[in-house]
Amino acid sequence: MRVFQRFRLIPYVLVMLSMITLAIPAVIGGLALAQTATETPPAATAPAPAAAPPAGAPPAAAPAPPPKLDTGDTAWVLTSAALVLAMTAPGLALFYGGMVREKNALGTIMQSFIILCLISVQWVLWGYSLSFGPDHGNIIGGLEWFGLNDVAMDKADTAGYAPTVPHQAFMIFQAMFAVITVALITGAFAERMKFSSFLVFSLLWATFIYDPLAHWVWGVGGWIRNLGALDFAGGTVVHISSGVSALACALVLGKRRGYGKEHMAPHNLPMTVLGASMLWFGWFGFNAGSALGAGPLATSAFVVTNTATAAAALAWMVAEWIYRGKPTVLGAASGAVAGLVAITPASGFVGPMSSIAIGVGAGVFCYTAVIVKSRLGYDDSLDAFGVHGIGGTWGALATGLFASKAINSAGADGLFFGNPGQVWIQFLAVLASWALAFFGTLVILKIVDWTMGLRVSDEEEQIGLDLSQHEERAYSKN
Amino acid sequence: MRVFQRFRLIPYVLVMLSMITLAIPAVIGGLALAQTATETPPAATAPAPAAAPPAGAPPAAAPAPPPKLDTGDTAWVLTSAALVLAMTAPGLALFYGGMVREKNALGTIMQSFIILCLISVQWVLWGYSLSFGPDHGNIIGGLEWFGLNDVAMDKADTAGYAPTVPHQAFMIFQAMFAVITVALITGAFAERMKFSSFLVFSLLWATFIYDPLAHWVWGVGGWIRNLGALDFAGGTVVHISSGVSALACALVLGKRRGYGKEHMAPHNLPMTVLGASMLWFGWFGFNAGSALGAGPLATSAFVVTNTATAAAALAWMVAEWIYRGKPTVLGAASGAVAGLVAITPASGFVGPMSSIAIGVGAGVFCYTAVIVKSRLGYDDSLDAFGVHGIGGTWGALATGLFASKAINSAGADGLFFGNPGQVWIQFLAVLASWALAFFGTLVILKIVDWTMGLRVSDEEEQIGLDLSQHEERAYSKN
Amino acid sequence: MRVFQRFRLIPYVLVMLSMITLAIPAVIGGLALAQTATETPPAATAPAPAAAPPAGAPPAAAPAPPPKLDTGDTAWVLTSAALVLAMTAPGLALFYGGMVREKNALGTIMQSFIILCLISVQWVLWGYSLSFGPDHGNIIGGLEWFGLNDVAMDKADTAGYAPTVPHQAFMIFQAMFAVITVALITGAFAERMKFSSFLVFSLLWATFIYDPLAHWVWGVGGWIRNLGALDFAGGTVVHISSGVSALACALVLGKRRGYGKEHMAPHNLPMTVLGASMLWFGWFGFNAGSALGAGPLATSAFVVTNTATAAAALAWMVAEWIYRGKPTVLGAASGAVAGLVAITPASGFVGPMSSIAIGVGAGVFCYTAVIVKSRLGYDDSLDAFGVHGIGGTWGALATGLFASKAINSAGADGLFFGNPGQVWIQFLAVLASWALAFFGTLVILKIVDWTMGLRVSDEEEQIGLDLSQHEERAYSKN
Amino acid sequence: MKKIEAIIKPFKLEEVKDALTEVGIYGMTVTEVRGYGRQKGQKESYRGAEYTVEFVPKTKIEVVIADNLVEKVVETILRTAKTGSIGDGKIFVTVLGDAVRIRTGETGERAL
Amino acid sequence: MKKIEAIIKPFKLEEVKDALTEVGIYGMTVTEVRGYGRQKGQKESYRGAEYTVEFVPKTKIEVVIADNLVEKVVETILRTAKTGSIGDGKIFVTVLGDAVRIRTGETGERAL
Amino acid sequence: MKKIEAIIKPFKLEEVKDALTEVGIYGMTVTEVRGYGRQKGQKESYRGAEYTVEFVPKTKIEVVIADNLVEKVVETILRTAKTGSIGDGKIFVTVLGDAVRIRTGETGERAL
Ligand SMILES: Nc1ncnc2c1ncn2[C@@H]1O[C@H](COP(=O)(O)OP(=O)(O)O)[C@@H](O)[C@H]1O
Ligand SMILES: Nc1ncnc2c1ncn2[C@@H]1O[C@H](COP(=O)(O)OP(=O)(O)O)[C@@H](O)[C@H]1O
Ligand SMILES: Nc1ncnc2c1ncn2[C@@H]1O[C@H](COP(=O)(O)OP(=O)(O)O)[C@@H](O)[C@H]1O
Repeated sequence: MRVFQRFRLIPYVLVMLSMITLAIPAVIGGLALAQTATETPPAATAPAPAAAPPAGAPPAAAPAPPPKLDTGDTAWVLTSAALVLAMTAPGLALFYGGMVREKNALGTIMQSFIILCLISVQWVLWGYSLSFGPDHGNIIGGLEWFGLNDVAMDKADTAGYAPTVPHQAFMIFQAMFAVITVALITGAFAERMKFSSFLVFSLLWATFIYDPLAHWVWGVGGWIRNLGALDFAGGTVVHISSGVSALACALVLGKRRGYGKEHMAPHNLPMTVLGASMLWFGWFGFNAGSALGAGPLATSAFVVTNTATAAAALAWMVAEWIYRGKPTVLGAASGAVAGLVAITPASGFVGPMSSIAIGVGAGVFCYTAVIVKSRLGYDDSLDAFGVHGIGGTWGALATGLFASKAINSAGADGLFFGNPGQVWIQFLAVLASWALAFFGTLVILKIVDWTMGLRVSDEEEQIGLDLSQHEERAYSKN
Repeated sequence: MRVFQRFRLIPYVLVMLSMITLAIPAVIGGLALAQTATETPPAATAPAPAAAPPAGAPPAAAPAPPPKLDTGDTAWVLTSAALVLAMTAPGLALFYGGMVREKNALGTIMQSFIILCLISVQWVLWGYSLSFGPDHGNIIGGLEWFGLNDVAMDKADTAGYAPTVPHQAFMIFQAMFAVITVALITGAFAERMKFSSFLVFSLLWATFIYDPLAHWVWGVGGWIRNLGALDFAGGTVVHISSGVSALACALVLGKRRGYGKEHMAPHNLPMTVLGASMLWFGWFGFNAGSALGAGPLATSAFVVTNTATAAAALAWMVAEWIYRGKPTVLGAASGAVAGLVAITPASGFVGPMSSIAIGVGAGVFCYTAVIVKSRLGYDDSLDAFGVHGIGGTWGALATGLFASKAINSAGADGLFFGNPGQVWIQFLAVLASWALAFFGTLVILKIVDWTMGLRVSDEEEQIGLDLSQHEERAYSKN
Repeated sequence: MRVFQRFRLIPYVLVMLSMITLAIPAVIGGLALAQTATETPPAATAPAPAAAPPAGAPPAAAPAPPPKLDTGDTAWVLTSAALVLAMTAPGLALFYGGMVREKNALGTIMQSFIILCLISVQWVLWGYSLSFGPDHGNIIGGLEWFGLNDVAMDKADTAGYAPTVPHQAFMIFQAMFAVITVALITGAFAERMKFSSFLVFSLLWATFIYDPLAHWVWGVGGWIRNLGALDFAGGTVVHISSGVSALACALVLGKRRGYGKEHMAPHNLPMTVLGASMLWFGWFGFNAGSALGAGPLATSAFVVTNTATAAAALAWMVAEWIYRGKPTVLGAASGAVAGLVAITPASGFVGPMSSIAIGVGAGVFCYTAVIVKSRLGYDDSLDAFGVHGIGGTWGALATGLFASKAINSAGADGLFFGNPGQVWIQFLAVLASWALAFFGTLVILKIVDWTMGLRVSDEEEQIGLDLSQHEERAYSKN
Repeated sequence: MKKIEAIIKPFKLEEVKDALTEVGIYGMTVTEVRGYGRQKGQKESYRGAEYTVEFVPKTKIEVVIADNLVEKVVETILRTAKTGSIGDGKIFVTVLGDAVRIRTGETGERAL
Repeated sequence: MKKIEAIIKPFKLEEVKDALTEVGIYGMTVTEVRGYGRQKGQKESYRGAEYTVEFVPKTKIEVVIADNLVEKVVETILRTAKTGSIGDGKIFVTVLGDAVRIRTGETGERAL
Repeated sequence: MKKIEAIIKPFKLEEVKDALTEVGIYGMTVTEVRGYGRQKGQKESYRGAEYTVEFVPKTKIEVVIADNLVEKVVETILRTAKTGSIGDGKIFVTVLGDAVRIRTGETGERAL
């Protein structure tokens, strides 16, 4: 395996290995714990973090009549789904597209755009069913909802995910999550992956990593959900999974030709800032939309999302200013994305002051990760791991620190609100996500590598993805 | 007429001629049919495809009290209106702007932008009234609502278009439709039309083609509506009308200087992908907003819109991969737009699996149209006809195939759901739209040509629209 | 003071001086008037212009039970907050970024982006409290709401700003207003201000100019609000304040090196049009969102916003066509922004026909301002004063002309609807805003100038802000 | 050997290139340049500001040829690059010391 | 005839052009180039990566003139392009074989 | 003095520059050009339209050197710019009349 041929990566690999040894008992222990949890009557104590009832409702005491579809909630969830779409395209497409060299601009933009197409179809066909369909062994949803079979357009889902909006609205909102998660990984292998292999890899990854993990954490019956881990909008499911998989990709694919020697400055930073801005804009749908209704919880998630993001951008900028001597625009934009990542799992559980702390942490930690990367020598082209892996991990753990039932009675208190146990639960969830993402991705990559090869040829890399993979040029002079 | 001097276009012209011969009886027959239809008591059987009641409501049995304004529905319609605005600018402006040569970038962007301004005012003054105002002879709305006279801000319209939102909300939502329809045509005459003539043409076209056609299909009393033709969000009104008019423009204006010889590669494809992404994003307002409320019907329209679009992008890409050897980014983006176009008329009547079929058809048919164009030799610069004309026609017919009352009880069943008659009705609607758009546009073009001329001079075309029409340069180095 | 060394500016300065002499009694008189106003029982006659109750509600006659949180209203306010965010980034960032020279593109974009971050945090900490917190002497809010203390996520505010949405939703919506106001000023000193000084200036400006002014006009107890001045979405608070401060900045910082000699054409006008389009799109949130609910008032604000904008773009374009001989794209985009600015204060009080008049006025007046600027010789680089100062002033006065209680019963009638007194009240509000903005900004600028200096060095200006302030290049070739 | 440098109107490039290929010239190097001369620039206008960019876009073709081809090449360029209006450009001829083909190391006329 | 090539700092272009016009030179051709020399490039920094681009933007002016003008032109460029700091650039003088005006076919000094 | 012009593949620039620096050449000027020759262009395809751009991106290096360095410089470029595949480019050598350093007014070889 090419990974192990790089001596400078050995420490890294050791860290990974130790994580596995930790992960295996964690998964087993977690499953055990989860089993126990499910035995207790669900209505009383089972935490339902992601599927928190629209927070305007009183903490359900007496069995109430089933809530009706609500136009306001539906409007908000549909709006949110559209916003999350805008995160992938144009958001991520441009954020990443601006950071690569001109000869790979289109190829990189295409990766986000075509993932949007590919996973949209995969999700409708089997992805949604595997993720949120009827539970099988706490591990995976069944294929009962294949092709949206039984996914009603005019009734809320029966599992209780989103009681006041049509089931299909919840489904399409979740579709956008699956889409962006897969697209985030592309930052790691930018500028060198074969287009056909990339398509196959993405389809396999969505099916064998994303769908199970979404089920573990959010699906009714999922073992991590049963553990009581909190992940409001996808710190583990979206960001750790994509970020850690990105690390695996960077390690397996190896560096770009000329990495560290050639000039690889971003070809269009205004495009990147535009992308970051669209990410910020769309992320309100991502986080506040995860309240699945237009009430207090959505409002609170909206506020902390904005605040953490702003704080993280400032923190990254200041860290850079101190460490390097100049505040950079790419730094501010990256910091904003890091903040968005970190607040994601916490957004339904923490208040505004906590969100500032989470944001500042995100800015500083992710900037550090990016600096450290250039020491360690692996080539995570666009820092998908540095921002999403590290930011997601920090966010998931920080949720265990800052969560408060005063914000969301359906959540839990974190360490700073008197419940140290939540940190441990969060840690287990993080560990399991890391393990699944890293090893699952390794396996998929190896399979694709053996069957079709992962990288473009040296000459193709030289010419760039735009001409070699697509026979197009991003910018033409006439 | 310049059209007939092109021998290679003769087959095309013949097709057109045969369509007319078909169209005339169709219009007459249709009118007859429509008359009959209106005689039956409207509450019981008159189809109200576009003005389907918010689908959460039970199929109206007993006369219910008039619905009240609903904040959720209003929020959704206003959000949708904003989204549809974003389709024209920046969406279409950039989608088209990226595809032209650098010297015409601004001129092309301007065409979309200024149409937004021009038609916004036209609509408020007389456009809305002509389209949706009190019916006159099943052909046109009256001027009773000139200047929004009687168009209330605080009550729903009295005609029943949108019972739960303020009348002005429905009006402004529809304004955005009129805007984008006119803007779509600009793809056909990009890079060569005189700016002043273009403004006059657009104003005439909106008034004499769009407004009547909107009335025919959507206006209470309109003869195509009375026929029972289904057009949820504008397959005939928006896409056939703009696409077929685009063909007329391409034929009358003739080719760009150097077409087929000079290098005319898109000057900025990332801009085009950005535009396509904004179109996709905004189209949720277009289609799901056409439910005119935030309920099941909006949800379903949202889901099929996304799914068809994704499928169409994949289909175009695969078709190109097979036929040309490489999947292109412009292909994927074009496919997405084709899918959006094709699902538009069907979006309130079909389920997710049907939408995949419609999407795949759109990708393949529109790609074929684009390939065929380069054989036929007319210069539809940005394929406004190939994508909107063909895609819209396919969508309108496909609605007759895949529509199902299970999705929308206020709609109708299509061929595959046991009602072959619907295909015929759809066909009549398509024919009438083609005929009005093609011949109406010919007449307007001829009038403008005789009075002010259509094309810029050769030298101006050489210099480009940006400098010759606007004395500006898109990109300046200092 | 550098200002007075410029002889050609003397007339300008005289105008300013005479405004002060007018302003001082105005403020005093206004305060007196306001005191009187507050003595009358607030429920009966106190105008509540900005905090108009959701307009669906009947003009409150009998004391009604407090309204409940409404999901539709909340969905709309959250959506609107997201839309207003998009106005600053990417909207304004690109609108301005495209207009500068390439070497300053990133630096200019950064100014909008980092303001979004900085003021988001400032607002949550003390800005909101100073603006909307419990009134102190009709002049300023207290620090009672520091850090969002007492700003509930699950209840409406107790002051009555937005009775049907969570207090935090109103807070975050207002946050976006504070953000964009500060960002608008950057147009005046583009291409020459030191980044560190700019940050300090912005923080001081937000705290000492924006927050008090917002309180005066919108805060319960604010003296201009008590006067009965109408400012629906921020003609005085946002546009006059930023525009007039921009003028002060342009005068104090002085011209760019080479102004009037070197070629300073916009480096990327498609970027500017994209920015203008995003501004238009987001402005629906700004104006229609200011209704703080999804009902008739939001609908009406939405309609007049779109109509005035379109009319203004056409007016600017035609004015330019007549005066210069060519319609320009930058002109149309600038006209649209001018229209958006001018309709802002009026958007909740005027009907569609009035909005056309306001728009046409905005286009013509702002174009004139821009032409006049090049005569007067001060260097307001991107016409922040010409568009926002002049447009905002026109809009605020026009509100006094065109306002009608038929549109908003909680508002007032204007001159053309029989109440000439409203013009005077509007004039006082304008005067007070001009005075606070101009002199407050002068003071802040002088303090920053003495302590850290305002401008980059000549050499840094030569190299450009991107490299000198951020060590980055907007566009790299590899 | 001679080096022919021709400054021409950009849109004439294809035509000139094709003509040169016809007379047996298979190599050339092209640069985007800006020219200042009798031809006036285009007026531009941005809000209050008006500019006339005095430099107009031109294309420079460099062809290195054997001495005996100079006349033919100059004549070919003259014929194809000419529109007759101001700004058609110039042809400059320089003596060249030597030429080397990097791929093979061949020198002199064999390198062309 | 001589060809003067001057590599100068880009922001000096207008000044040099105006000065040349004053001494009676009405034609020139300008190219954006990148120079490598004693002048150091600008530091750039993108997240973890730092670069110093060793090539700095320069502008090349080419003027073809009659032999007797060489001194005046060189002196004019020297005077106007000079800032005194490193990187001001170079002037190179080459002998030119011939010049032709494409529009008219005129050759030699009449072509300029 | 001689002027060496080398048309090379763009991605070879760094290598050539480094090698030249090693043999003591501290100044050069670089231009982005497009080359036409034996090397074929890249196919491009946009919807219905296909293009083969016959001009390929090349980089032109200009170095002015003392006569005695010509051989060394040509050899260095030959060695470092060569990939062995078609399109590696050319080296052209011209005699230079004079050189002036703008900053100091030095002329001749001292100006380099
Ligand atoms: N003396 C000169 N030296 C170098 N280039 C020149 C000179 N004179 C003209 N040119 C180039 O030739 C181009 C055409 O020259 P111009 O005077 O505009 O028209 P014409 O060649 O038809 O007389 C200019 O744009 C410039 O690039
Ligand atoms: N030997 C050379 N051949 C070609 N161009 C050169 C040479 N030396 C310098 N130049 C050009 O002159 C520019 C200025 O040279 P530099 O050494 O930086 O400063 P100075 O001319 O002030 O000594 C360089 O950027 C390069 O473009
Ligand atoms: N006669 C020529 N005059 C000027 N430049 C030339 C000439 N022939 C070739 N070139 C330049 O050299 C480059 C390489 O030439 P090409 O024929 O493709 O390959 P090779 O040099 O390997 O034979 C061309 O792209 C062109 O820029």
